[in-house]
Amino acid sequence: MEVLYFAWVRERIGLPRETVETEAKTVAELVAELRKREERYEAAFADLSALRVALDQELADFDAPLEGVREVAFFPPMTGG
Amino acid sequence: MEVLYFAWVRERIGLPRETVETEAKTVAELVAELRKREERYEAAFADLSALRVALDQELADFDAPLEGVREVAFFPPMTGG
Amino acid sequence: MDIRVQEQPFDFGAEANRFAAGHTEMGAVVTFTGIVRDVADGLQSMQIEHYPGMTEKALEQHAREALTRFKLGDVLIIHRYGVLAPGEMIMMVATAAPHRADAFQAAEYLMDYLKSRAPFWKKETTGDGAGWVAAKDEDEDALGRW
Amino acid sequence: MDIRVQEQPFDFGAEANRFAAGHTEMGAVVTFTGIVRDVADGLQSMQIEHYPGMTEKALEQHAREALTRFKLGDVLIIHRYGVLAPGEMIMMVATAAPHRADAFQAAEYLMDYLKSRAPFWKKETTGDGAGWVAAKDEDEDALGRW
Repeated sequence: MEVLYFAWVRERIGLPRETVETEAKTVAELVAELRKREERYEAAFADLSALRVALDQELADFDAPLEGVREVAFFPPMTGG
Repeated sequence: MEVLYFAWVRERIGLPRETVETEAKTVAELVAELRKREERYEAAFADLSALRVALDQELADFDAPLEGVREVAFFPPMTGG
Repeated sequence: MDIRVQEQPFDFGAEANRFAAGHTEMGAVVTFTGIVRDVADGLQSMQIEHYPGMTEKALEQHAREALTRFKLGDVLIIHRYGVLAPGEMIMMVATAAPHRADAFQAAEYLMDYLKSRAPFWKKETTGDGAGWVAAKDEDEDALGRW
Repeated sequence: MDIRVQEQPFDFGAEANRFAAGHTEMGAVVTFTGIVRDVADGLQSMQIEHYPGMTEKALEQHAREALTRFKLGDVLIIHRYGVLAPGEMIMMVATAAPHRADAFQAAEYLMDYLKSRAPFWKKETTGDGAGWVAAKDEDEDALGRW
């Protein structure tokens, strides 16, 4: 599964994307796995209310299922316009 | 007193402006005087609800006083923009 | 504040660029442009009559009122009179503000007042002849929100 | 419908003119332009990051939704990414409609969605360093009206 990071999430984790092998069934389970990895992931995912997630380039919720998903992206609230 | 006509009011009366000698105290009195003049004035002022009036280039009501006013204009509802 | 009542055409894009470039402290610029629309599919021309003197005064009054009501940096209004062909631009307003809500609201406010309170009258000529455009109730009603 | 996500600058006036000229059956054209604002009086640059692929999809979705919700003839969206200087234009939207209410509402709708639902993130660099721009509650709240 491709996992992408943007804005300060990318900066905290230190890379823009990576391939992750996971059995996680939901976004929340994937986040829990990532947080256990290293301090930088723990720092990036500490406050989920400050994060947004997209599955295959569509905004989704943290309890959304990952079945069939190829691309997960984590980022802060958007500031376009 | 200068009296100006615009749009179909101008067309019905047949002139864009004229100087009127009057003792009328209000717009309504002036309109009553003009209506008595000729058929074309009667036709132009037949339906006051379809008319607007400006006194010295400011929108006003038909019961507004004419004292001190130099320029009266009659026209249909505006259609700018 | 820049207000122009003129017979000759104006270059919408050039005016919009000049207006926007003048305000680096403003984050939001909104423009509105009115175009002669071929409604009945047979419009030959539109004639716009106005009240010289009062027109400029009324536009200036409404522009000043907009600057008072909204947090605005600047206002531009250009309105043409005379004979226009379908597709030609009748008028434009532009507003610059620190934030988008003020820029949008001020432009809508100016348009609502321009429609019903600035002394312009439109006459359309089609194959069937010429007729004055009637004022719309919805334009009068739109003023109620301000 | 014309949607562009690009690094290079665009000519707001030229785009506005081209957009307006393409629609003689539309009486109303509204544009919004966002400009890099020197808020703290010390902004050196603004960096805009985006999510290639998702950005285009999200903008297209919102443009299609606007065409469904409002009586609209056309929509244009241009949004830049990369490093911008104060005074540079970040983005523009333009809407064309038979009547002004639809053109205004569609432009406001698009801006509200662009602000909080299109995957762009802004980082400001001042003399004190660089920081990500925080999303505003009022921008999230603005979506409530649609």
